[in-house]
Amino acid sequence: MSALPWVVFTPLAGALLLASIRRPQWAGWINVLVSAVTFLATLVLAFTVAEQGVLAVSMFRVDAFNVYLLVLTAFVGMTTAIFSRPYMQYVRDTGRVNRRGMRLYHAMFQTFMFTMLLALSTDNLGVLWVAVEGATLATVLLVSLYRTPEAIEAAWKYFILCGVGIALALFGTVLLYFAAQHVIEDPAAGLSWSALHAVAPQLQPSIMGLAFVFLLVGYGTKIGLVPMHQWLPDAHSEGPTPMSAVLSGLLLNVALYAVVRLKMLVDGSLANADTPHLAGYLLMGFGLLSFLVAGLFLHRQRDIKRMFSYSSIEHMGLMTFAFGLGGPLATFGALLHMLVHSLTKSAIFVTVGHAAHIAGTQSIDHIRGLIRTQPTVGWGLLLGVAAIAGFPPFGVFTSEFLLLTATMKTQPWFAVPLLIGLAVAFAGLFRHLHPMVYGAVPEGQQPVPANMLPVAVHLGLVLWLGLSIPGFLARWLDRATELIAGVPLL
Amino acid sequence: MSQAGWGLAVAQALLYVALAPLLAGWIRKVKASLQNRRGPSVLQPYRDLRKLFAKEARMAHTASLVFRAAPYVVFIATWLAAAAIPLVTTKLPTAAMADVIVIVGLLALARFFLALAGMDVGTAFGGMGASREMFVSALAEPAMLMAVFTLAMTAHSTNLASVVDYQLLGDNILRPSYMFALAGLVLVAVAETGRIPVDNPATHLELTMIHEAMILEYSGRHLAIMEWAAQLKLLLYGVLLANVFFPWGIAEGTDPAALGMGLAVVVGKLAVLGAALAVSETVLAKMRLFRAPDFLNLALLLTLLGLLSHVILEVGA
Amino acid sequence: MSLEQLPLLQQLMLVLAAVVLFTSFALLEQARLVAAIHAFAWQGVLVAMVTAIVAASGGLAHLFFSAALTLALKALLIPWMLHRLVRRLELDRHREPLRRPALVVMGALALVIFSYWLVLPLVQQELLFTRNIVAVSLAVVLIGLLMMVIRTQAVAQVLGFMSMENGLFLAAVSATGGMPLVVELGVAFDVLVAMILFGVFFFQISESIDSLDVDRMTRLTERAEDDS
Amino acid sequence: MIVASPLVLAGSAVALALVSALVSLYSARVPQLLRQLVMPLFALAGLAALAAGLGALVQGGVAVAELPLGLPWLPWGIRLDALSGFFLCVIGVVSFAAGVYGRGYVRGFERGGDSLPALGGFTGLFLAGMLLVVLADDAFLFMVAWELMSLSSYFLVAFHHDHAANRRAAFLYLLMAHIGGLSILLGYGVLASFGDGFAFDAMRDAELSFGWASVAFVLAFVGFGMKAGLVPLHAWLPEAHPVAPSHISALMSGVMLKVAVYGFIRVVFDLIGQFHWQWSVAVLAIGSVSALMGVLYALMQHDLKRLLAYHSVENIGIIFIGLGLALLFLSTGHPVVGTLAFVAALYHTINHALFKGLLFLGAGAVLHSTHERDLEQMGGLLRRMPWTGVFFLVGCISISALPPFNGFVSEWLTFQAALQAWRLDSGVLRSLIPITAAVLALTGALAAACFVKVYGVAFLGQARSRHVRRARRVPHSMRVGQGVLALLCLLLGVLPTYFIDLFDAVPRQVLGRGLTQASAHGWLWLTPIAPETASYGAPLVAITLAVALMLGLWLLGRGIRRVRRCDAWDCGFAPPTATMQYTASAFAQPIRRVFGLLFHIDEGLEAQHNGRLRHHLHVSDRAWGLLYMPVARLVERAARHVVHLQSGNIRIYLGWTLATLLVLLWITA
Repeated sequence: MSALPWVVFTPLAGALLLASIRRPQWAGWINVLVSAVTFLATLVLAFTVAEQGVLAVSMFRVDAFNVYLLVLTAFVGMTTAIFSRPYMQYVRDTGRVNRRGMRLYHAMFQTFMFTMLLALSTDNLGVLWVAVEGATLATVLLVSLYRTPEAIEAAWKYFILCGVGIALALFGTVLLYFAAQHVIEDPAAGLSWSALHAVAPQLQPSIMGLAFVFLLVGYGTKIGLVPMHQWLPDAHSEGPTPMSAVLSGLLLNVALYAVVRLKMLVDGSLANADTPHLAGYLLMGFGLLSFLVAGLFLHRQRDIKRMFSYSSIEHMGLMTFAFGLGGPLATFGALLHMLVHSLTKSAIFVTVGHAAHIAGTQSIDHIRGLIRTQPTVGWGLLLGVAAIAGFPPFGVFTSEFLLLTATMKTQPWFAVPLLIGLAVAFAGLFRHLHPMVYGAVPEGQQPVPANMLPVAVHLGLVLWLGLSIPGFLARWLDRATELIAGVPLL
Repeated sequence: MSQAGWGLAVAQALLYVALAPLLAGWIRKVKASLQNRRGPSVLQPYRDLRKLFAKEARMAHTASLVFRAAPYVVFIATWLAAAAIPLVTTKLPTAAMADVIVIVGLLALARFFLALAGMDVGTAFGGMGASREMFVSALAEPAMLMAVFTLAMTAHSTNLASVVDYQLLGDNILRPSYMFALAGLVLVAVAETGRIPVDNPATHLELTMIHEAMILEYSGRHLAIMEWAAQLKLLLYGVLLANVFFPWGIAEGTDPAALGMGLAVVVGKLAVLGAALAVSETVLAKMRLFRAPDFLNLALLLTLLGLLSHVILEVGA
Repeated sequence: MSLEQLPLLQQLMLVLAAVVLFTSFALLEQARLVAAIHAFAWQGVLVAMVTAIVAASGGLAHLFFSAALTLALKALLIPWMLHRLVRRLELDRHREPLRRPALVVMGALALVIFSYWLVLPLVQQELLFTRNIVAVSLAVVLIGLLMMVIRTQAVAQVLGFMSMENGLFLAAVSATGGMPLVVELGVAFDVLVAMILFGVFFFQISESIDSLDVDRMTRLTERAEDDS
Repeated sequence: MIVASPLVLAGSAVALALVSALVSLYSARVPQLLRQLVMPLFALAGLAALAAGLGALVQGGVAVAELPLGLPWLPWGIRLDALSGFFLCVIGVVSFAAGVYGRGYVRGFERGGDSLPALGGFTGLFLAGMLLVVLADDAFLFMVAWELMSLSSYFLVAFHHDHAANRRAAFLYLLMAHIGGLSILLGYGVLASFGDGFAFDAMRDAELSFGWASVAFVLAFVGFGMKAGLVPLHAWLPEAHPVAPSHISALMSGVMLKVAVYGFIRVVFDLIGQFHWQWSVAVLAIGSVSALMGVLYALMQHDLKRLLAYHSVENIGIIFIGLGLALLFLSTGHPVVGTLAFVAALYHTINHALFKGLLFLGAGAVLHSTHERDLEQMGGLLRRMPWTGVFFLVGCISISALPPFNGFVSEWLTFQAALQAWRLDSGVLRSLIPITAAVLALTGALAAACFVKVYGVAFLGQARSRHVRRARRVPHSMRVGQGVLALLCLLLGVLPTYFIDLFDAVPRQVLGRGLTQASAHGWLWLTPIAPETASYGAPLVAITLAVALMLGLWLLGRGIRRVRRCDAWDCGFAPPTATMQYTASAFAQPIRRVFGLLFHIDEGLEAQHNGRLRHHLHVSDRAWGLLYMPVARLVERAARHVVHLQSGNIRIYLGWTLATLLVLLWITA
C-alpha cells in the first residue's frame, strides 16, 4: 500500500470534514491532526522514494525533486496548523471573524494543502495547472476573510491577476501539448512530464520557446516575479497570518517548482536551437529584476506583513536567478534555498502575526519595543530576520554562499548586482526591524498568548541546515540536482 | 662594548648635565650684550638652580602623583636622550642603546609628562600651555624625524654615532638633502626648545607663553629640575646640530688627547651656535601662536624636501 | 497551401474562428453590460460549435462531451449567472463607453497582427489551418487581456477574463484536438468555481466601496501621499 | 599530567566559549550566574586560546582536523598554524583580561532591565566566532565564523538599545559588516573558481593571472578593510564600538579588528601568495590616510569611548602601513626588509590589541563608577580611582608610541623598514615611502597630543561634575583585568627581542623566512637589519629610566613630607574652580584650526531665551557627506521611483502583465 494516496487525499478528506464541522474549537484540533497525518504520510512516502528511486503511479510521479518539496510542504502545513489554532482562536475572540468564517478558513486551509500536494506530486502538466489554479481559488476567499475594504480589494487583485496569469499558463500548456502531439502518439500521455522529458529533444523548439514565455509569465505571476508581482504584497498583508505563512512558504515554491519542471523540458528541446539557454536567460533576467526591485521596495514599507512579502519576492527572485544560472552548484543552492526560505519565512510570518497582535496593528510605525514586551516574539523576529538576511549559522547563508560562488564561477559580472541587491535588501529589512524590536515599550502594550513552538522548530531546523546538511537530505538534493542540471554535485 | 666605553658614556652623560646651564647662561649673556646691557654672569643659571634646590617646594591641593613625578621623568628622559648623542666622541655604547628614533621617542616621553603636569593642577594656564605645546610638537616632531631620516638614509643607519662616523669617513660631498635637513632641523630646534619666534622663555604673558605656562605651578626643587631639563634639551639640540652636521673635530677613539680636542671643539661650536641663537632672538619678534603652524610647516616641508631630494637625486639617478 | 485546398469542415471552422474573433471585438467595444454578456454568450456558442465540428471531423468522442460542457457552461450557465448578478446589483442600465474607442480598436487590431506574426514561423511545416486557428485563439486571449486592462467595471473585467478562457479553449480544441479529459474537467470545474467566486466578490466589493469601479480600489499602494 | 596539543586546547577554547554562551541562557532566572560562572568560563576560554596560540608558536608545524559539520562535500576543516597561533594569542589574552574584568563589570547590569542571557550568550558566541575565524581552513567555515562574529557583536552593540543613536549605530554596523562579508565571500569565490574548491589548500594552489589576483585582492581589501575600519569605510566604527558594554568594546576594538587583519594576511599573503607593488601602493595610501584621519578625528572627540574608537582607525592604519611596506619590499625582491615590515605589522597588531583593550577597559571602569563618557564632565579621576588611573596612564603612554612601552617598539620597527627605502630601484616608490613615514611620524605626535588631552582632562585636574566627583573605586576583578594588560604592555615594550623570537614562526611559515637577525645579538639588543644599521636596547632604556627615576625620587624626594600644599596660583583673583579648567575641546582647538579643512565643523553662538549666549561645536566626519549619505540618498531615490510599480490600480497591473507578455514574445520570436 503506497503512501501516495494518503499524502494527496488526506487533506481533501480533511477539507470535506472540516467543511461539515460546526464547532470551531474542534476544527482547530482536527486541522492539526489532518496536517500531522499528511506529514507522516509524506515521511513514509519519502522513505519509499529513497528506497525505490522514482515512484510513478498513474498520473502521479514522485522523484527526488518533488519528494523533498512534498515533505517540506506537509511540514510547514503542519506547523502552520499548530500555530493557527490559538491564533485564529484569538482572532475569533476579538470578533474579526465569525463562526462561518472559521469554518471556511479551516476547510479552505486543507483544500489549499490538497492543491499544493497535488500540484507537487502529479506528473500531468494539465493537472498541475488545475491544482495551481485551485490553490488560487482556495485562498482567495481567505484573503478577504476579514471583510475589510482593504481585504476585499486585495482578494480581488489577487484573484484577477493570478487568474489572468494562470490563464496564460494554460495557453502555454496548450502549446506544449500541441508540440507534444507531433512526437507522442498517445494523446493521454501528451501532457505527462516524464513522457515529455524523455522526448524533449524532439519537441519543436520554436513552439517550446513560445510556450515557455506563456508559462513563465503565467506561473511567474504566482512566483511573484516583477513586474507581475503586484498581487503578492496585497494578498499577504490582508489575509490572516497563517495564510501569509503558507502562501509565502509553499505557494511560491510550488509555482517555482512548476517553472523549473517546464524549464527542463524547454532546455531539452532548445538544446540544438540557436538559443539554447533561452529559458535560463529569461529566468536569470526575471530573477535578478525581482531581486533588485523587491529589495528597493523594502525601503518604503509601512506595513510589516507587506515588508516580509517583498522579502519573499526578493528571495524567489534569487532562486529563479539561480535556477536560470543552471549548473550543479547553483541548482543545489537554489534547492536548498527553497527549503530554508520556506522554513524561515513561515516562521517569520508566525512571529509577525504575534507581533501584530501585541501592537494591535500591522503598521511598522506602531510596533515598538517587542523585545521588552515579549522577549520570545522579539527575539524570534530578530533571529528570523537575521536568518532570512543570510547570516550564518543559519541555512540561508549556506545557500546564498553556494549561489554567490556559483555566480562568481560562471557569470562573474552578475555578482555585482547580486551584491548590491543583497546589501540593499538587507538595509531595507533591518532599518524597519530595528525600531520594532528594540527600544522602550509603548504605553499599555501587553504580551499576548503566543505559540512560539513552530518558530523555534523552524529556526532550529534552519540552524541545523546551516551547520551541517544531513546525509540523507544531501543525497536527496543531489539527486534532484542531477535531475535538473544533468550533473550531480557530489 | 668595553667597560671603558661605558665609563666614557656615563662621563659624557654627566658632562651634558654639567654643561647645560652654561649654554643657557652664555646665550643670555650674548643677548644682553647685544642689547647693550651687561647682563648676569654666565654662571648665573647654576646659581639659580642652587637657589631653587634650597627652597621649599609647594604644590597645589589639586595636584596629584603625576605632578610630583613629572619633573623627574622629564629630566631623566631628556638626559637619556642626550646621552645617546655623541658629544665629544663617537665611540659611544649608549648610541647603540638608543638610536635617533628612540631619542625622538624619549623627548616625546618627556614632553608627554610635561604636558600632563601642566594639566594636573587644573588651572587654565596649565591646560593652555599643554595644548599649545602638544600642538607645536605635533608639527615639529615629524619634521625632526624627517630631518634625521635624511641623515639616516644617507648613512644607512639610524645610529647617530654611525651617522657621524659616516660623515667623517666620506669625502666632503655637497649634499642638497643635508642643506634642507639642516635648515629644517634648525627651525624644529627653535620651536622645540621654546625659543623666539615660537615661544619666549623670558615672558609670562598668557597670550604668548607655552613652556612657561606648563611649569607655572612648580616651585622649589621641582622647578629646578624642570628648568634644568629645559636647559638640557637646548644643549641636546645644539649638540645635534653641531656634531651631526659639522662633525669635524669630534674624537673617533677613546684616546685622551682626542677627547680633549673633541671637548674643546664642541664647546667652540656650541658657543658659536649659542651666539647665533642670541642674535636671531634679538632680531626677530615673537610670532602669534597661529603663525607657528606656518613656521613648522616650513620646517616639515624643508625636511621632506630633504628626504625626497635624497631618495631621488642622491640614490637613484 | 491555400484555403481552397482545405476540407469543407476546416473551412467552416476557420469561418467560425473568425466570428469568434469578431465577438471578441464586440465584447471589447460594447458599452452596455447586458449587451456584452450577450456577446460573450454568443462567443461561447461559437466555441462550442467549433468543438463539435472538430469532434465530428476527427471522430473524437470525448470532444462531443467537451462541446456540450462548453455550451452548458460558457453559453448558458455563466451568462445566466452574470445576468442575474447584474440585475441584482442593479447594473442592467449601466453603460460604460470606451474613452478612446479608435485607439482601443487599433490596439486590438495590432494584437491580432502581432499574433499572426508570432505564429508565422512556428508552424511553417504544419497545416495552414492550424496556424491560423492558433493565431486567432491567441488574438482572442490577448484581446481578452486588453479588455481587462481598459475596462474599469468589475463585471466587464470578468467578461474579459472569461473570453480569455474561451480563447484558450479554442486553441486547445482546434490545434490539439482537445486536452486529456481529466484536464478538461478540471479546467471546467475551475472556471465554474471561479465564476461563483466572482459572484461572491461582486457583492463584497459593492458592499465595501458601493460601486464596481475597480479604479476606486486603490487603497493598497506603496505610493505615499507625500510623493504622489 | 597530560600535555594537551595546541589544537585540542584551541578546540576546548571554542567549546568553553560556547558553554559560557549556553550557561548564560539561565541567567535570566539566576542573574548572579553571569558573574560567577559565565565570565570565569569566558576568561578560561581566553586562557585556553592563549595557551593554544603559544603552543602553536613554540612548536611550529601545522595541525589540522575536520569537524563533522558543514557541507556534505566540504566538511569544516580547522587548521592551527603559526599565523593562527599568533592571532589566537591576540584573541586569547584580551579575552582573558576582558573575562576577568567582566566579572566586576557585568554586576552593574544585574539590576537593570537588560537581557542578561543576551549579554552572556552573544559574548560567548562572539569569542567562538573569532576563534573559529582564525582556525578555519576553508572558505565556508571562515565565512560562517566571520558572520557569526559580526552578528553576535552586532547584538552586543545593540545591547543598550533604548537610545535611538545606539540602534542606528548597530544598524549601520551590521549593514557594513554584511557588505564587507559579501565582498570577502566574492573574493573567496574568485580564488575558489581558480583553485577548484573552497578548501584553503586548494586556493593556495590556484594559478591566478595578475588581473584575477587583483580582483581577489581588491575584494579582500575592501571586505577586510571595511571590518578593520580603514578610511573611508570607517564611519561605522566610531559609532558602533563605543555603544557596546565596555568589555565588549575592548574585544571589538582590541581583537575583532585584528581578526580582520588576520583575514587580510591570510588571503593576501598566504592564499593569493603573489605580491605586486601596485597593491602595496594602494595599501600604503589607504593605511596612511586611515592613520592620519583616525588620529585627527580622535582629537576632535570628547566622548571617551568614541575617541578610543577613532584611535582604532588610526592604529589599523599603522598596521596596514606595515603590511603595505611588507608587500612593497616583497614584491620588489627585498625579502629581509619585507619580513621586517611584516613583523612590525604583527607586533603592532598585538600591541594595539593590548593597549586598546586596556584603554577600553579603563574607559569602562570610568563609565562604571561615574556613568559618564563625556570628557567635558570628567576630571581628577586619578585621585578617586588610583589603580585605574595608573593603568590608564600606561595605556596612554603605550598608544602614544613612547618608550619604553610596547607601542614604541612596533612604530620603531615600522620606521626601520621604511628607512630601507633606499634599496628600492624605482624612484617613484622610493619617494613614496618618505611621505608615508612622515604621515606615521605626524600620527604618532598627534596621538600623543590626543592622549595628553584625554589623560589630562579625565584623570588630572578637578572633577567637572558632581557625579564624577563622587566616583568610586571599581571592584578588584576589574582592576586585575586592566593590570594584566598593562603589565603586558610593559613587557612587550621592554623585551621585544624575546617576543619577536616567539612570533618569528609566523613569517617563517607565511613568507618562508624569519627575522632571526633581530635578536642575534643577545636579548638586550634589538637589531632588525644589522647592528650597524640600527639597534634599540629596550631593556637598557627601561632599566635606566627606572633606576634613574628611583634614584632621583630617593635623593630628592626624601623630603616628600616637606612639600607644602597650597592653593593654585590665582593671579590675584578668585581661586580657580573646576569650570575654569581647560576643556577637551579647547585643548584640541589649535589642531582643529590647522586641519580645519578635513573636518566638517559646525560651530557658532546662539542666543538662548534668557539672553545668554551658548556656544556649540560639532565636528563630524567628512566620510558621511562624501560617501555614506550619497549612497543612502541614491538608494532612497531609487526606492521612491520603484514604488510607482505598485500604484494600486489593478488595470495598470494587468497592463504590466500584458506588456511583459508582449515584450517577451517579441524578444523570443
